Amino acid sequence: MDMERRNRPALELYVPEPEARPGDEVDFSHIQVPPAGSVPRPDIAVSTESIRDLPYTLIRVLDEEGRATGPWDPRLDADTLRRMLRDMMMVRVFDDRMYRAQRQGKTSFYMKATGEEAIAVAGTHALDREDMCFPTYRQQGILVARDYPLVTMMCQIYSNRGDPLKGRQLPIMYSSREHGFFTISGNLATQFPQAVGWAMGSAISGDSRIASGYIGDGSTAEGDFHAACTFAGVYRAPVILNIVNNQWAISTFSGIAGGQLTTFAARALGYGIPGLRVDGNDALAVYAATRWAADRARSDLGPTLIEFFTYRVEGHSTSDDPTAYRPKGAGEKWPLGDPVARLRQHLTGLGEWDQDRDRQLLEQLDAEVRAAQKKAEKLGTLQSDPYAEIPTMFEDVYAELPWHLREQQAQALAEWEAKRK
Amino acid sequence: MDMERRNRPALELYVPEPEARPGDEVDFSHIQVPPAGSVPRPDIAVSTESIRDLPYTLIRVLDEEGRATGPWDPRLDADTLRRMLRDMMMVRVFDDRMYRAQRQGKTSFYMKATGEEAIAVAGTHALDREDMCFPTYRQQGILVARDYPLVTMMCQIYSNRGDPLKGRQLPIMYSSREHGFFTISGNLATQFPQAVGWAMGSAISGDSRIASGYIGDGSTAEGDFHAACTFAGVYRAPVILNIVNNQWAISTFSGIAGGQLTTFAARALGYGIPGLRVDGNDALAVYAATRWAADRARSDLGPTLIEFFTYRVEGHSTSDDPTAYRPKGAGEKWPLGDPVARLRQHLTGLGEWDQDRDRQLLEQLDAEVRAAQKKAEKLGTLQSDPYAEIPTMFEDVYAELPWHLREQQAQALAEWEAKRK
Amino acid sequence: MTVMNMIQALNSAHRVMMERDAKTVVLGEDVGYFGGVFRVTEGLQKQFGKHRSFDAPISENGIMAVAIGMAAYGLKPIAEIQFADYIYPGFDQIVSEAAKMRYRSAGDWGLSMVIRSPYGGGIFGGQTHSQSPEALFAHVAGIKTVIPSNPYDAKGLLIAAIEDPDPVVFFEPKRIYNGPFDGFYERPVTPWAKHPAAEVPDGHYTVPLGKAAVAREGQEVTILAYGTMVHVAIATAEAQGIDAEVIDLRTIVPVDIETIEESVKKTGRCVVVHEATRTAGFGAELSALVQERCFYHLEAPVARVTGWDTPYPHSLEWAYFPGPVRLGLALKKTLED
Amino acid sequence: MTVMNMIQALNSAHRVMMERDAKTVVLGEDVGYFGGVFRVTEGLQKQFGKHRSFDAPISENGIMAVAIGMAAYGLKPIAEIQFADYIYPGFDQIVSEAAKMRYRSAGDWGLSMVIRSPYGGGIFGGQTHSQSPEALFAHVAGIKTVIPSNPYDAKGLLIAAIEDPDPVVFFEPKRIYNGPFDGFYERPVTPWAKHPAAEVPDGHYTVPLGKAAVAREGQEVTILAYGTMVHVAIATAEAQGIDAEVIDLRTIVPVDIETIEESVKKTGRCVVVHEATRTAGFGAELSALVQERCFYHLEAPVARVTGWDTPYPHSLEWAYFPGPVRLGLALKKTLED
Ligand SMILES: Cc1ncc(C[n+]2csc(CCOP(=O)(O)OP(=O)(O)O)c2C)c(N)n1
Ligand SMILES: Cc1ncc(C[n+]2csc(CCOP(=O)(O)OP(=O)(O)O)c2C)c(N)n1
Ligand SMILES: [Mg+2]
Ligand SMILES: [Mg+2]
Repeated sequence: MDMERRNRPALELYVPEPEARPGDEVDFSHIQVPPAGSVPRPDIAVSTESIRDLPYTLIRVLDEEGRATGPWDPRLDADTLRRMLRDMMMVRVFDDRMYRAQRQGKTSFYMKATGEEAIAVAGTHALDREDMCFPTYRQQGILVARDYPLVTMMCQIYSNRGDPLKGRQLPIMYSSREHGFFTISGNLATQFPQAVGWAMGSAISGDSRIASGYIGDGSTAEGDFHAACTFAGVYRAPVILNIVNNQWAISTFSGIAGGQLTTFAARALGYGIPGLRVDGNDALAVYAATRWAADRARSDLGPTLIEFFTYRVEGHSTSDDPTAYRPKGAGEKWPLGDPVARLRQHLTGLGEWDQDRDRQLLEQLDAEVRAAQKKAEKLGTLQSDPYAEIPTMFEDVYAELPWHLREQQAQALAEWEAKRK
Repeated sequence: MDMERRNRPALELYVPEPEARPGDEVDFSHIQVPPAGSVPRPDIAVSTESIRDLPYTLIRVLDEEGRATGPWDPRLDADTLRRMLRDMMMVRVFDDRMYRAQRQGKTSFYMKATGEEAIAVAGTHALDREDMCFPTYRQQGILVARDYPLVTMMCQIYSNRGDPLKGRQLPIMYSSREHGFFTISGNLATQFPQAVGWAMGSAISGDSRIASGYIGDGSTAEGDFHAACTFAGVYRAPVILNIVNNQWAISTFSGIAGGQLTTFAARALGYGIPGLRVDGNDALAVYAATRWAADRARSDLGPTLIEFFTYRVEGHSTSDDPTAYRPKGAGEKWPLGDPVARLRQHLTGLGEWDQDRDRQLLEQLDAEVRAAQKKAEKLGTLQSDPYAEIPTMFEDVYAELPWHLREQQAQALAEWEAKRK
Repeated sequence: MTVMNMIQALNSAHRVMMERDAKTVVLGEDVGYFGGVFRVTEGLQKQFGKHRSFDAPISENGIMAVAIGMAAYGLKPIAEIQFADYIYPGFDQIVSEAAKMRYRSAGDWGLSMVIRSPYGGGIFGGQTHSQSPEALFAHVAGIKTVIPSNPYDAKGLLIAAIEDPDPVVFFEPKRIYNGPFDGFYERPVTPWAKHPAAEVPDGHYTVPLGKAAVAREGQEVTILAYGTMVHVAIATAEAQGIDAEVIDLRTIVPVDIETIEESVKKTGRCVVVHEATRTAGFGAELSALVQERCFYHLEAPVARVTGWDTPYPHSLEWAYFPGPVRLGLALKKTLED
Repeated sequence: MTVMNMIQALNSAHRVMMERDAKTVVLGEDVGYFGGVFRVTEGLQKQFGKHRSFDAPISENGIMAVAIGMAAYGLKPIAEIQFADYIYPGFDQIVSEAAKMRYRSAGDWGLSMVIRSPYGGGIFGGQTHSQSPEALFAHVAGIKTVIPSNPYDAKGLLIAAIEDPDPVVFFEPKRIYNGPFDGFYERPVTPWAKHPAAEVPDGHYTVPLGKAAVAREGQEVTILAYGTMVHVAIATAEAQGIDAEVIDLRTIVPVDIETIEESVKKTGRCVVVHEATRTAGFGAELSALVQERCFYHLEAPVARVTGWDTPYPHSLEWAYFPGPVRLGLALKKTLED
């Protein structure tokens, strides 16, 4: 150790901590909420250099009274607004029902999107029906917005004989090419650069469809996030890169992903692409930002990174109990409110909605979900009567069965026979 | 295809291109060079938010006449400056000699750092001797600045019996714990987050040593870059993250890594850490920026990302011919000049250097290198008499030889015997 | 001695080593405040502080890389990968860096570090919470790979791994965290409490790496197994009344060739069993080794009982899992041949 | 017919397919303007445009991911990994995504894509330009792995791989790009020109995946080989005057089990040879398969001749490489046993 060294101070490791832990008061005092309508809306052809401040703001349309205000107001007609409200409510009803089904032992696993419904639903309505989405497990709202059959969703969740995925995937890992809903991977973040590749494919082919990728705040730390942003920027891929910042990754708060240092939208600056930061609980802001990004993509102006600022109101999944690592009731105190309530308030203020219609809708959704559940359960549940076509287990590994899978298929069948005896 | 779709314009893939290709005139007109001394030097405890413009500037100390100017002038004494000049010249002499040795068939491979000598050399002099460097293959200047024996470098290059790495590594993949020079990996970028881990280890241990990691512009696209920046930011690791932007990655220009979209220093913004952009051909600017970052790290203020803006004057390696993908003579026209010439001019301007001393030094360095080469070649070259201790091939895979490696070792020896017959 | 399940035994190994050696640090996704999704690192942050046990960003690549950096610094990191299915983003750092560091630096930087990860199926985790990728690590020179099958071994092996001077990949069969699952999935779950290997010393001890255990003695046939499959092997032998010798490999690289050879030369027959996909699995290596070294003792071909060459399906879990029926059929055939 | 070396044959395969099918696109590090560090993609950008053949950022992970995305879109990407040693950062996308996409989407997204990579040693590339990681891919269900040994096969197999509906990993033994290296490194280099397999049709043809070739007929012993080792095997047999049958596997997954079985049942002896490290290499799978299926025909244990379980050392290249001496000793022993 040289002389100089001895006078150097001892270093210390810094490990970020959230504002509150179990036993503490819920504390959202650090959350800054700029007024709705305060952020300018640039032209889509704007130079990236001139909007370097956007990632540090928060694009909001609905004010505290539920009025739409400012340049980002997408001026949607009442039917579209009602449809969005309906889809968001449907996601919530569906989630509650399936959560309960898991608790009843009917399947192995479930994940809710409570508090985040606006992101998938309003985002999807801002896209064309033929655009391709690369969702995570918390964008069931896309399927709902694109009229995917509830029964089929449930069959997937139950891994029963109606499951289009043949019992292969964990519950909620849906897939539907027809609905522009890319097969969900259990591996986080992998689909984010795939969305970029799909969009590049569209551009290479002179197509007009764009792609929309999703990633969680925690998952932005994966190398895949970096690959997605790098390739999207370099090739001006027609893609929307959505970060759903719900501030938690299982038990880990977003500070461990860098959330205390700057915004996630600011990541865009390093790639020289536009970055928007949006109130994710404001369906109109979600719609407007998505539309802006989609218009850019369609005009060959390249990708947009959007951070949707929201809060994971419930546990990470049915395997998780959030009171082990954060104060109880944090979700209810989230300063950006509830996305369903806010859109409802907006429609009501417009005179396009009221308590009666709301009650009616809720009853109707509940009935729809119950009916679907009954149908789905007739096709089995994981608990009672799961998907069990042994030969299909060997299909789709390759387009055609090679000899070794044919042999194994025969062996598996023989084994199943032996088991019956 | 819905109605709306048909009216959508056809997309097109954008693929970036450099300003000039073989046959074109060299074109550096897009390079903006702000005057030396024009960038303010913030206090090391500055808040990251208040220096978000730094990544878009260019920190320069030496002006066109070689005078040091502005707040980043490190005010070094003449001995230090002369030492830096000597080391940079040594790297160049050494490179030329070893390049030639490869061309003579004495070894398999070599890589020069021509035009980039200031970065490794001045950067190292701004660190403590005990700080740990995680270099790429273009920072041989660190070893020179830390008095690593030239003969040993050459023995490594020749893979001869004097090679401390026992013939295991490709030429120039040096390693010396004693010199704080981390073992170079043939895999790009991997060492960048390792530097962060080392720095975290130092902080965990209450040590005072810091780490310095290096990466090329092209390699910033790897996931490792993202991991390094994320972890460094989150845990405030005492590390300097150096990007050597020499604008080429083998045949690929930096636009393919995102260099047309923004600066590499701007990547820092996404991680909420300070980002500096520095004239890499200005030894004083390199020194000053490194010192600023080192002081931050030592004060537990966390990491700094530094982009050193420079130009790869020669081929990527002995396997490369740059005239296949860029105009001839691009290196000589590089607007930020030659780092050796600029430091020489500075010292001359101070009255601390002159042509005679320069000629003398050059002769002396040349003699040193020739003498070292003679010594090294006595210990063999890859061509004539490479390292060939078969039993050592099995050592250091693990700390101790497990049974299967012992068996294989015996087999290899028997085989060698059989070959002799 | 305390009765522990595997989670408790692994937790105890951490505590013992963190108390003995301030250089031991723990990192991984959700391992800090919360103590890990399987609770293996529970209470460590509280006891040893945030700088000794902390949550990491969701970057298996970064976790591996900074663990390597810490080990290069001189610490002894224990890095958790939340599920073995998620180790691949960190594969490059393990294969290209951790495995080769001592070699390429000619001994300057040996890396003493442990990569822990819950692994294997049997919990209805679907294709991304069930994988057994041990063969991928076995093929890479420079790392050791360990797979315990019970609480006693789990603690002793983990301590040995932490003390080992080389990088160790430590796979924990998650299906047996809470009880010795033997593949008879219709039967009620048994806890570890009733198993002799659940008696675990509270303090420091090691189970050496590279040494197999004879989990059951027998004369008719040798079953080579590790992890969950050890219990399946024993239960199958018992259910079928076969006098099988079950070898619990415990470490697959370096594998305990002496114990294997001795047993197979005695029995003349060998069945290899693992949960991973069959093709180029570690069973192939075992089969090759056995026939290379015991060729003239073998009375039947070495049989492999494995998972199928497909992803691990969710609802068809038990049709995929190499349970007592599959193993039983193979044993019968091997004994008849 | 034109005389081509392997680089030219591979280049020709690209051209033929890019001309026939506008969906075929090429990406990778340095593959665009420059045409690849080994020149395999030379001239493609000029002929087919920047959007059909382009340089990628140095991110093997990103290259794999966007290739997957393109294939999901409906294109047929051919992605180059500059050296197989650098494929690991993209390993997760290959293993967790490409390999499982058709399965997990129940056929909605099959990925027709090729991952090409120069591989193997023999060029003094040191430990990071010499690796043979085929076993790591063979273990992963859902991908096919192909390794050609000569220009004719290289072109025919690459075209078949491009037309295949599944992801194919295509390893090109770089030591034989310019000539059929047989392991006698002291002898002068021979170009492909003199080899019959250098006669390559200019147009479209395929060599089917999953079909081995009998590279040399023989009666005494079967040598299973692929890539460079095919030439080593033939030369060794000839040098030693051994009547060996040399099987060039060409595809290792799915492997051509019929051809293997037929040959081994005929000869009764088998030696497996590859350049990759030994433990859990693909040789183990071959050894296991052969003894499982030909047990009663075997007169000697199946022997493995491989690279050592160490990184590939720079100056000790020929002590590492499994050349004629190592193979010769193994053949002798197998014939004596
Ligand atoms: C590659 C990988 N690593 C780890 C996991 C385990 N895991 C599943 S969800 C999750 C947290 C994800 O958090 P975030 O990205 O914020 O998404 P959110 O759940 O909040 O929507 C983790 C660590 C995984 N599925 N894949
Ligand atoms: C992981 C990995 N991918 C690819 C390569 C091949 N390769 C070696 S150097 C190089 C270019 C690196 O460019 P840059 O990072 O700009 O560094 P520079 O050579 O300019 O210093 C490439 C692609 C590699 N060594 N490692
Ligand atoms: Mg989250
Ligand atoms: Mg470069």
